[in-house]
Amino acid sequence: MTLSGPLTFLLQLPLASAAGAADAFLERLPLVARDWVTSWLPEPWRWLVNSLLSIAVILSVFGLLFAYVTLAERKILGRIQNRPGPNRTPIPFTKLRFFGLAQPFADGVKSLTKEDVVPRGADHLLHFLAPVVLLAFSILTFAVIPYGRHLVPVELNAGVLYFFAAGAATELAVFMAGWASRNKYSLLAAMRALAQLISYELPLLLAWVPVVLVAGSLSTTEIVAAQAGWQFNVIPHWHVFTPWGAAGFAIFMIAALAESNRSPFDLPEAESELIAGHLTEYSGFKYALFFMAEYFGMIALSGMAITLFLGGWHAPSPYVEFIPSYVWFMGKLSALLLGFIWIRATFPRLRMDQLTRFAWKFLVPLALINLGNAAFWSLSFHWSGPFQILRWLISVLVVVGPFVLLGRKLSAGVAPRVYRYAV
Amino acid sequence: MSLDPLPLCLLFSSALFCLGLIGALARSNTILVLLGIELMLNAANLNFIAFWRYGPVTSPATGVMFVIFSIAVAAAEAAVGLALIIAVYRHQKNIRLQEANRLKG
Amino acid sequence: MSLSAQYLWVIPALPLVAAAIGALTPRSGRSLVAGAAIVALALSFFISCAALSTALANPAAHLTHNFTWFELGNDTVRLGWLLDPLTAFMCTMVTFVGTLIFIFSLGYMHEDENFKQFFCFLSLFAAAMLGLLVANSLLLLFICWELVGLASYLLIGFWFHKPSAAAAAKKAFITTRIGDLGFLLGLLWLYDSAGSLLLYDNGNGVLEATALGALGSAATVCGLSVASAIGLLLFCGAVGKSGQFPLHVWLPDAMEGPTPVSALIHAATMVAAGVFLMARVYPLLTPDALQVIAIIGAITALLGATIAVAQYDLKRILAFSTVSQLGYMMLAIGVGAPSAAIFHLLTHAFFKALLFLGAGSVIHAAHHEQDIRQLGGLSVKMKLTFATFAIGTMALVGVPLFFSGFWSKEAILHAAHATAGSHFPFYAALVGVVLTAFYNTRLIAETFFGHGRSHAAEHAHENSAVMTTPLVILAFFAIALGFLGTPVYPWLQARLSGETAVHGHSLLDGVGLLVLSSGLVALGIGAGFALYGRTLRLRTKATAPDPLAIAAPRTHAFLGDRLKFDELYAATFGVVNTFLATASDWFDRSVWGGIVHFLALLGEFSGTVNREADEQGLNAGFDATSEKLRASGQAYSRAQTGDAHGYLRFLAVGFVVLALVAILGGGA
Amino acid sequence: MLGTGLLQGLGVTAKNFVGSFHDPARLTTIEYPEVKTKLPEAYRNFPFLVTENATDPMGTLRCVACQICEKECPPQCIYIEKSKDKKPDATGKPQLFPAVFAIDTSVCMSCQICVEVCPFEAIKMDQVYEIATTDRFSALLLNREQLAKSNAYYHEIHPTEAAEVDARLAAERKAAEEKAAAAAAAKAAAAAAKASPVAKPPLTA
Amino acid sequence: MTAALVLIAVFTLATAAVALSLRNLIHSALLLIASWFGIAAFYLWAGAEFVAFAQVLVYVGAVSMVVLFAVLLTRRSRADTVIAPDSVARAISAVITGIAVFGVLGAAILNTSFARLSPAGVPPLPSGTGVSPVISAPTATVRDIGMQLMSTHAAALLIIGILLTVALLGAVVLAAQDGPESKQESP
Repeated sequence: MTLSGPLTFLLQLPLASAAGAADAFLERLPLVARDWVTSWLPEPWRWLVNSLLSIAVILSVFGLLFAYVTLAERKILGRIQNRPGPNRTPIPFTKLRFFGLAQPFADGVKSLTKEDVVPRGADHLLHFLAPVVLLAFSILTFAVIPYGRHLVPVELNAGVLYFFAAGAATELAVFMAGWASRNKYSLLAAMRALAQLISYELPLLLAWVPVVLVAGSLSTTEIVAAQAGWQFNVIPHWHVFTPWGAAGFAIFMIAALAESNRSPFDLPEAESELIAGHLTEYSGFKYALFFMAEYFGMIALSGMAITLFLGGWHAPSPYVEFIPSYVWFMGKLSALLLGFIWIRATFPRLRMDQLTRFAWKFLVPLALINLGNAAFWSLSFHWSGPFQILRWLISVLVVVGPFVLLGRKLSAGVAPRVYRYAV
Repeated sequence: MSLDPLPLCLLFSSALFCLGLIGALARSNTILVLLGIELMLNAANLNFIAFWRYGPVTSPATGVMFVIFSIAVAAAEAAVGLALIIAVYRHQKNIRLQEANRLKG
Repeated sequence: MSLSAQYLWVIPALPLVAAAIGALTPRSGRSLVAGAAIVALALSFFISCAALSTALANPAAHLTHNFTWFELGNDTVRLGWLLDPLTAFMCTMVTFVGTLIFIFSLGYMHEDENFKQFFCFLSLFAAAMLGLLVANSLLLLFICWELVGLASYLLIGFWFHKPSAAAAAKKAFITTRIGDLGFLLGLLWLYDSAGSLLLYDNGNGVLEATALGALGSAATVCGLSVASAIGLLLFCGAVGKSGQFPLHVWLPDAMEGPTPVSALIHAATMVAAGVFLMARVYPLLTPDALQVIAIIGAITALLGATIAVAQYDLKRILAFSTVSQLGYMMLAIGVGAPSAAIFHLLTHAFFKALLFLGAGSVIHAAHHEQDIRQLGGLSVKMKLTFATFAIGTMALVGVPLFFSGFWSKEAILHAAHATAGSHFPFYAALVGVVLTAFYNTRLIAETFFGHGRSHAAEHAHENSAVMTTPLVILAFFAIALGFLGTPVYPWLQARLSGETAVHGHSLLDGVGLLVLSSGLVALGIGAGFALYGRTLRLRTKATAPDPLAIAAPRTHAFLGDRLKFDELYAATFGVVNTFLATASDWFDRSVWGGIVHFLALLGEFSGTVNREADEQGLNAGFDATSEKLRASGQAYSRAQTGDAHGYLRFLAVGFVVLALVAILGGGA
Repeated sequence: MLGTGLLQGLGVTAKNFVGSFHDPARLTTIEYPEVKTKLPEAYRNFPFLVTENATDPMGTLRCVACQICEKECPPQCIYIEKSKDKKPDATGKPQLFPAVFAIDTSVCMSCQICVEVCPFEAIKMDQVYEIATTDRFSALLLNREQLAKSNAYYHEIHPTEAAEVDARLAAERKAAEEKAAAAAAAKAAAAAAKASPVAKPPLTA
Repeated sequence: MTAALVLIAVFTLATAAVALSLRNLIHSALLLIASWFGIAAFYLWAGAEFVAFAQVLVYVGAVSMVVLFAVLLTRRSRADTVIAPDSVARAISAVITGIAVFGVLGAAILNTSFARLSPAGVPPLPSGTGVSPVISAPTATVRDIGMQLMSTHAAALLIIGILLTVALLGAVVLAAQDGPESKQESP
């Protein structure tokens, strides 16, 4: 690779067309790097090393992301609560603090060196397997997300299905953890967690069905490709910018919050009330593994939300297409993770009955209606002129109407709390 | 013995079928009996896929279609079966299959 | 912006959706329902505008979209949508006036507890009316026609707790139904003779040459040609719906409904449906039929204006004026000027809606006082309402040159004058002009000038903007619309008759008639002023007698009782009907009842015989058989060990044995 | 409508987040070892002994070993041994002084009774809080030398209170001096009256 | 290629066999789930991607949960842990029956010539490329499956939908407790 590549690229920066963007140097940088690494190998072995390389890159990138998301979470929570957050951990053997950027590593070392306590009556094998299974399946889900124009680890025909099939196995791990602990509170908490996971699995699945319906494919790459293009060069054709897409995105994100046990749906492991629920009997590195798997799940679900609704790696406007696609992906991912943290900092935890009622009486009906809405949308794609406005109007009405009505039903009888005996 | 994939697949599926059968016959716990039956169903699905993959060309994806429907039916069967087990348990306080025989002639 | 006829269904569908929303929303969803109704109708208005521009681009064309509804044996029943200038103008008018009246209703019905239902019914009405307008099939038109009748029934009886309102609703429904019976008969006959009910169908529709030719060559019945008979039967429907003599009696009573309803249904749109129908099937009408229509119209015009002279209820006066104006429209159709009729229909829709909304504004302000004897002196207190009401009145009277009513009435008078048939309609129309001017002067004088003659009138005040804004908009159109069809540049008439070129002629061509009618208007106003305007100062009490009653008490009383039409009907049709009902009741009870009783006895006897035979003869054999069956069943049930494992094992072993037999026996 | 409250809540947290960057007044955290809070004046934890002079702490202790505090101390954490000899105190009067004065801070409950009962303003409450040690027994038993702190330090930590105490002490001293002077004058007058020719030198200068 | 099949088969059969012989119900259920994973792997091996993921989603995601809930909802009594005298005999007879069935089936399979069934011109299988399906093998993309579901098999799909709904309702009705305290949700 000579210097002229990047130079000419730099010259044509602002006017990079779609085809140009696909071949831009920065865009191809990861591929170039990979080919450079594998070039010394004999041809028959390259595919294996290529696969291993992608696995290694995914693990290291998302491992680091996990580490820093935990740090960011603590710092942002701190800022929201008017505290500075962790800022003291220095770089080892120095006094350089750098805002506590070494904190995740300190945490890692701490959890590695902690004593691993296993209850006497516990089922040792399952107790050990639970975090491993959870982590394994949450890493598996990373395989089908398109991280960039050329960065799809595995292109599956039924990629979305694969993603959620792998995600479904997390329930198993939760059950194993709760059961193997030989602690009735762990078991009860696992049951609650399972009830929550199963309840929210439904809206989660129903929320992406409209996308598949409109995009006409279960393949993640094709879903991303279906969202290419812009209106007036500023409004991207992302699914989130349609009425059903916006509703689907909201439902998906709410269900994702619940699926990844995040606040305000974090009562499976509500630390302040249930001593971490089904993780009660876990400590040390196993606990850290659970923690890691949950963050991986959160990151993977956000990545899937980006793929399904936020246009995947597409840039929001052709003027900024010169920024490589994987940067856009990571940017959107960070924004969503920030949203997760923000929501955690804001909302109080739901009660168990509120949680299940919210899923079954609110999200599931809305998701079903949204499915019909998407069907209407894809059937009315040829409407034009005044009918285009009518189409939007109907679609928005189908979103807003049920939302308002069901919302009224849901919040009936719930009013701001009145402290009757307080003056 | 040939090493063609089709007979191998069929042998595999019949072995799984017999395992399910043995399990269903030998165990007295109704849940395990049900799981044995699930295994037998799965063995049948294996056959569909094997014939779809290696059998004579029929209309595309018929085998896959069969399996999809079969999985759906199996899911329904499992749900109803386990609900029945719970109902039986509530009735006789255990789930041994050989004790659930009060309706005999 | 253009619109294909294929999508014409959207225009009625939108209010229908709003009606559905209204029906499905709980009572608390007031704003949602009202908002949906108004937004839906406004959207319909925009789409109607698109339809209008499409239709005007090629006014001679009848754009249709037909489809098969269902098939019955060899017959297919087909429905369709039709887009031509007539439909487009009417749709635009209905949606526009309707939207304004919906908005007005927001204010007028604000305190009503059934606010939600009101908007639901209004939307239903609008949907039915628009469906009627876009229909390309007389069958579909008839369906919507009946739906309009239903909505009208619901809305007249909206305050059903008032016995008078309930009775008025019933009366309106039944009276129009009498006309609809004729309509239905006409439809059936037409279907029988033309083989289709589609209006335009690529040359096969009933309004097109083939069918018309077939009808014209059909045999005569009782001295009437088939075409005339069908036309008159269809006219029966229009008589009922448009309140023509002799079925006009329901329309004044319909004023029991809320005022916006009166404005929308009984002035602007629904009653115009009859005129619309006649204009729509105009090609079908023979000269004989037209002659009848013209005479009926003339009688109605005269009758309505005459009765209106002696009424006291504000809305009732307006109702009779509506009857009278509808008579003018029918008259115009009868003398062969359907475009003049539609022109008058459009202008009338605007100024009559304006008048009714103005009346509504007065009534709302005066705490639901409708008696003009109780009002008075409102011109000072309600300036905006007065101004717009006066504009509406002048349009109705036909004050020369500046008001829409003048030009449309002028067109009708010209047509009536030029007709080859009888000149009775023309003279009736001229008398009607005088009377119209007279009673309108009386109305204005009594309501707005002089002293407030009751507590309510003295304490009236102007209404909120939501009610007055529609008035202003309508007043603008009550003036402006007339200039679409002046003799100098009769754009509207040309478009309606399918011409792209406009052939105007100078005003001086018919200046005699122009001057005559202006003079008649002046005469009417002068007489009204002489009789009422001058005596206003003297009358400060509501009990003061009407000047006309002083001048001619018996005539006045007779007019006040609406020429005793209701009594006449009660004494004739009512008595006959009662007798028939009593007779059939007796017939039902004794004759048919006796036969039924006898049959029942017969059945009971045979049942007893049957039972005895069954128990004694057949059952013995069956008992023995079932005993055997039970025994064998018990024997088989022993195999039912209840051991599920056993069954399964039995199955497996059976399979092995069978497979072995198959393998060994088959010789694999 | 459902959700408006949620959005308001998000708004509140976002405001806090942004505010914590540009509005230092929001951040209430003190980064402790580097930065310390200013203690309120009335803050107190363990007693110390006041000395008049920092250069000679043991020589200028106000304490006269009267043992009132030792008796009054509810947990009995004060141990005092009187000196055998006397030395002049602030007013110049010869007084006993504590040969041993020890406070067991692991027992002390910071009740301030010792301070209240001390007639000599000799024991006051301190404001130290970084006194954790690795030795549970001997390092927590503070002896006379560890307890003695100068009056200047007292002024530093409790300025108003110290000023009052000083004023009171000065007044007492002045009263004592005046009394002494008056006594001296009276004695001198008496002496003069008794033996007018011979003038004796006064006892105190 | 064949090696992969054998590996999958051995894994599936082994987990299934162990699962059915264990006394700990939870362990058997979890092992059975592993066995179901093996079956999903077989589908992947055969190129039926969609079915494989559906298998995982349905069996691992749903059926396993139902099984585990059922296990937990039916606590075993003391009597169950004792090996009943008749169970040994039943086990032996079961094994004999199973082996007999397997023998018959196996004999039938081995004695059948499948060569004439196989489509002509199947190229030799490339080896060592993991689980990628053969190029000329029948493919069933998701789109194909969707099209077929909505056209040829639309009626079956509807019936399956009704069946699932009825099964769900039936399961709830069966498992729900009678009486006023029937708050327990069916999983």
